[in-house]
Amino acid sequence: MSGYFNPRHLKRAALLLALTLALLIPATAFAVPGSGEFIAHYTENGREMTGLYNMVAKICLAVLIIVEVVLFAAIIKFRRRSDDERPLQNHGNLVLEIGWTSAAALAQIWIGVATINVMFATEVIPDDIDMTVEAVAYQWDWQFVYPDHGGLVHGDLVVPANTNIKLEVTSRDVIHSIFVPDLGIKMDAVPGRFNYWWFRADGPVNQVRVDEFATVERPEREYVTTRPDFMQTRDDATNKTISGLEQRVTYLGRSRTVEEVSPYANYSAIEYQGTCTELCGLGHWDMYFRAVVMTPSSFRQWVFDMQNAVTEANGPDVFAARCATCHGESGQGQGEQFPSLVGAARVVEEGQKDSHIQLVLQGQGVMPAFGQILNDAEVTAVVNHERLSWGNAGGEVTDEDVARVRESLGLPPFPAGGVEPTPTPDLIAAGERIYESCVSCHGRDGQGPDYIPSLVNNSKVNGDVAALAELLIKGADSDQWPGEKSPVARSMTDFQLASLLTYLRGSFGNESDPVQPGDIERIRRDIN
Amino acid sequence: MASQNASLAADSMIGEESLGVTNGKLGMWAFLVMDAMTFAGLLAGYARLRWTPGSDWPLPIEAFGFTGIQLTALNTFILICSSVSMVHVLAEQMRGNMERAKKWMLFTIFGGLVFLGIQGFEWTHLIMDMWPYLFDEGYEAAYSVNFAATFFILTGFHGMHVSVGVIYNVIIYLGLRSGKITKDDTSVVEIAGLYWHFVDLVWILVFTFVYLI
Amino acid sequence: MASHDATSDPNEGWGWGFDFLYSQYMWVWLALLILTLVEVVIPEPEIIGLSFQFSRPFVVISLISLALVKTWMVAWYYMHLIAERPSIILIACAPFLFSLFLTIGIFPWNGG
Amino acid sequence: MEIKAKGYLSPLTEEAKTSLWVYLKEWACTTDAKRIGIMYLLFATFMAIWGGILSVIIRLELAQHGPDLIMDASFYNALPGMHATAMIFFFIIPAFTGVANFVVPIQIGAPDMAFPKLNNAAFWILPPAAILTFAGFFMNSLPEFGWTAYPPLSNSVYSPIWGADFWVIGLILVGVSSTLGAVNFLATVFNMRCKGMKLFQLPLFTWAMTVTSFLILAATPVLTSALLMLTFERMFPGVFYFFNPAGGGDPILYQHLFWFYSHPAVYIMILPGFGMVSEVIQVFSRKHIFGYVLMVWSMIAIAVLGFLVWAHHMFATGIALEIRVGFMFLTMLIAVPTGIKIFSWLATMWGGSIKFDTPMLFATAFLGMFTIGGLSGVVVAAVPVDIQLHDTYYVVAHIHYVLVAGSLMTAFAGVYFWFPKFTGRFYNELLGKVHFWLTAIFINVTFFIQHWLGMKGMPRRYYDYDPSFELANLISSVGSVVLFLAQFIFIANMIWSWRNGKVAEDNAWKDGFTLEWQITSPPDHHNFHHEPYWKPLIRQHVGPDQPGGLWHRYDD
Repeated sequence: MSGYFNPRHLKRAALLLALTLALLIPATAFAVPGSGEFIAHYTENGREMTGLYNMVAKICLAVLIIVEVVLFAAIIKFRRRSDDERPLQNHGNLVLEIGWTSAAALAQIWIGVATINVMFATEVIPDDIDMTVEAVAYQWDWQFVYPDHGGLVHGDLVVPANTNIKLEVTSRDVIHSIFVPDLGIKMDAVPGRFNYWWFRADGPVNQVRVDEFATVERPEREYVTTRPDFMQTRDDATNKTISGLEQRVTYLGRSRTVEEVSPYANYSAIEYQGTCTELCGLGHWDMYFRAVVMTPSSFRQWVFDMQNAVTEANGPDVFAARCATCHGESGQGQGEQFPSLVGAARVVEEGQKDSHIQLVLQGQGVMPAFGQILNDAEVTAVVNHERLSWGNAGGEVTDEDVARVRESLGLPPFPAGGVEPTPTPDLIAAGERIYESCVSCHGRDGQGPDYIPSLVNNSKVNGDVAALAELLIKGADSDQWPGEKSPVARSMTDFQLASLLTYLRGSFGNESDPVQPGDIERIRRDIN
Repeated sequence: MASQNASLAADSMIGEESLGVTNGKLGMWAFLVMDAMTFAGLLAGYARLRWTPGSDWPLPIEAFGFTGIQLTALNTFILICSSVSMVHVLAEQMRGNMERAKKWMLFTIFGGLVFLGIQGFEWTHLIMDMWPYLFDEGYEAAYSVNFAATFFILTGFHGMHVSVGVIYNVIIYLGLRSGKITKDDTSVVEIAGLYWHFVDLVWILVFTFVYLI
Repeated sequence: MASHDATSDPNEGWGWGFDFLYSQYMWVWLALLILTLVEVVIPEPEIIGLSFQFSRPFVVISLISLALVKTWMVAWYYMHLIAERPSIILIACAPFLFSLFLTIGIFPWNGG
Repeated sequence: MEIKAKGYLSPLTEEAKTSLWVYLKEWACTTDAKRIGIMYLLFATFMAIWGGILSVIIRLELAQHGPDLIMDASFYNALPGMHATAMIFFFIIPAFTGVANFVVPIQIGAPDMAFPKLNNAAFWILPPAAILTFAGFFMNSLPEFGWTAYPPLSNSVYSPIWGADFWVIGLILVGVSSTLGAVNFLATVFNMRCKGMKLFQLPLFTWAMTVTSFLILAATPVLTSALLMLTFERMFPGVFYFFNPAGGGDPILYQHLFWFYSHPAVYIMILPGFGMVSEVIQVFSRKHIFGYVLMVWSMIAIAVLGFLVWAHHMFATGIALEIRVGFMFLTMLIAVPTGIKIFSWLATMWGGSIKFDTPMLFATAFLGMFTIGGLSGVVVAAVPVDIQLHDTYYVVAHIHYVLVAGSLMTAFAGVYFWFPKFTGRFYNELLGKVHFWLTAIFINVTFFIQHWLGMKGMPRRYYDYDPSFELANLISSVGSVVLFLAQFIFIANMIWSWRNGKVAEDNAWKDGFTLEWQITSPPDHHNFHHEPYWKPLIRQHVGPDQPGGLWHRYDD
């Protein structure tokens, strides 16, 4: 051994440093700060899985460090110093070999047992399922069916918070896979079978802190995650304190542009990104959807809104979302599989109208059937768009044509189920509960002390709904009511306010018309 | 040439370091392992398709009817006879009775051909009479279409093996007749025999699973 | 012991003589035929005039075991595994083992 | 033109000495395992460049958010599958087969393989298979279902294209080629060992090839049967519905059959590498392998267990909980024999006299980096974690740490190690070291960040992605381009050194102890001039003052 400052040694040290950089830095990043971690934080099950990952990763990291340290020690200590060196031979060491075999086996059994605990905790579907959602995949989008809510069909997964949700996942054509990373949802959608997954999402964590009206103190949730990320992708949903939509999705692929104002901005909700993870053809990368978790009351409101919604079908939009992936943005088609629509006989000939509609409804070969994806108005709009764009002049079809073809093919109407207003007794029951917080002033019978206006036969209560709602939403400081009328309805959902008003207008001898949540939504829109 | 030297050397090197068989025999066994796994894949697929709940699978006994099973039992009998005659080819060759060996070989080939003929008849009958939906969209399948599909792929793949085996045996027969295969070349006949017996062995399994169970 | 040794003297090399072998082949043949007949009768006893039906589990289990016995007989006697070293027997058993893994893994337990 | 070459490279006939054409014909029709091995390696190199180009196109497209390089999503969708097919079936497996063709017969002291003509046939099945597999590129009908080809996406309804049929048939042909090769290896190893070489005296590379051949033999036909069923379903729609639920078929069945092959295929792709690394580490550490018997048994255990774990690729398909528990435990068990191997290599190096030439550098880096791939395998073995990571970039990172940091690096170690034997000349050490450092560093740059992408939820096989993943994808893309370009250093080194390298002695590394180092470099046509014999090595524990195989300590 010559001196330590031999330039050859320096060169070797530099090489070793390079080796260290090449191997050890990414290696240690494997499971320590900087590697990133699961983002499945916003369901109970997701946190269990994240915890399991952290545990397994730590064991693996320990093994990795041992291996790398021994490797580097061997590299440094036993490199050849002279050409005639002859090391001592040994051909094995029984104790050592048995030792590491059993150590490896023990570590694996440890990991295995921990994993099984998590599996049974997260994957066995509990008996107390509160709600079922069917997730139906098709090329290339998702459809979520709500059998508990009159067969409501929607393009986003919208669920109430703190509710046990069972997902029934299936597919109409090829294998897809539903994936919502933040909620820890992943299940293959296999045609011909239902796969099940369940979850209980946290929902908007700070829903009670409405501006200055913070009334209930809730402890901050302890998250299993502690490791900082070296690169942040999205904002952490736990850090937000605003009301309304806490976190919104900023990217939804090409076929869905993210609106300036999210369609869920009116609800107390939180949005996550959902995707497809099983290669399913051309638009595989373009199957984004929103997973929206709402407070239960917002969810009721949303269901009501959806049931009363009238969608206006916009041909170009439907075409861009459903057809452009294959047929091209201007109908030019792609190769032999996806024919051009420009000048195609079916699209331009007057006599082929029905066959055009039939093709859209039933599909053919690679083309999916849209009969259970688009409603009649949308089919009409998209067919007319195809027949009248890009130089085509095929003559228009009407909703009646579509309905007639649908019936002649024996296809069920879409969407299934009807649009029902919320029954008045439900509203009164809900309103009565909400009125409990008004009792201290207005009294149980609507007649409080002298300085509080009576609600019985009150002209405001029985008069214009819009004015009444505005009063409750904005509050008032007027001559008639000195002092301040609290803006009690500011933090209420449409459903809550509608039920409160219905209760007021139907009790204490009042006999005015009930108020539907949809009315409140319109009033709110007018106010803002 | 290298190959000649290599094969000569290979034959001379059989000793305590080898498995005690010729390269050819070992190679044939390895090939049969591979072939067996191909059939295993098909049979395992058959098992899954058949026993998946709600598969609407008919009982083969009823679906094929009496004639199907009995005809196929006869076919099985023919294949087993053909197999035992193959054993006799080898036995006679080892005794040096080349004329008898040739006769047995002919019988073996004949057995294979009869098997193929009966199977061809059966297929025609099934396609034309039992499962008209295969080629005519006007008909509906009475039970799971996979019943016919797995039947065709299993018996068809086996039938392909029988055909290859018949050709193989014909080549051996021509070798015996022309005298290129002498009484010393037992390993050539033995290897052909291995293949032929394997075809028989697989048929026993296919017959059991597809027709009987 | 192995076949190539038999080239010098046809009556040696198999270990037990040809007459015995000859008869053994035929006994195996007979056994195979009888087992085939039994196999045909088990699912459909009416063939020989029996009026009862065997229970389904019995049919399945007995047919599979009979088929395995038959394949074993073909492999053991006709394919001369009886005369081979254990290593060849091991090679021959390998696909059986692996296809067992495959079938068990693929079988639709719990409805697939 | 006169052909001047030594050893097995020299022309066999007088005619071929003067005519390049005849010489090439001689190569094409050769039955010499060494020449076939070299042809395998050349073929594998071409396919590696081809697969590399595909991967670089993929990475360039993903470098930035939004479509930029490829405007056509359908072309992009075909690329990952084509890349995987090229790399797995036409690069890694043939490359290992090539090295083994050259080395295995010599290591066991045989003049050639057991079936030389079959060997040639097995090789010549590959080029037409490659043409069929990639025929879609010439016909503008690329199969867009990835290398897994899950039906129903791959059936005639959703992929009604000829390219897909050719792809399936091409894969069946590759399967036939590799099974024929495996039959050959098994017969060679079991039957053609030289005097004195018992099974448990075999060099570890030969052992690895034996176990690999067994895996190929038992696993590949199952893929063939699945592809046969798929072909029939594609050819006769309306009659065959094996995998199509529209006719009572079961898409999951295909996945079972496919993974029954494709999981053992992972070991087919890594076990020969294990063998090569074992040889390299022994020679460059001047020490015999630590725990030879356990090394062999752990390889056998990996092979057998490898058949029992296939469903861990399907945890998210909805198979029953109990079945998943079973498959998970077996999967985790595989980490035990793999761990044994890693520790045994470390113990072999420990106390040795290690010389860091390029092969040893690759072997060492393999040890360090393959461990990452192995351990991320343990992470994804845990079912709930796997379900979340399934089909995300984490899995991409995992397989590339196993296949690039594993198979590719070991293949480099092997080729550098045996290059003096292949050609009779040394490669250029400086170029080799540059190649090593660029490769080792940029493998990490390319693939490490993909773990993170996967955990953040970026799915695989995406034509375009959430803009928030852009930076990480850019890093990965830059890494992949440099990694790809660095491989041309290797090719240049090989070509240059073949003619101009330093002439190598018979025992090029001086410490080689297996039979290939006892004959000329390059070997003659029949390898051995005299019938070789193998003096049994001492495999038991050796005390400090006892003689120990070839390298006992002189005096200290």
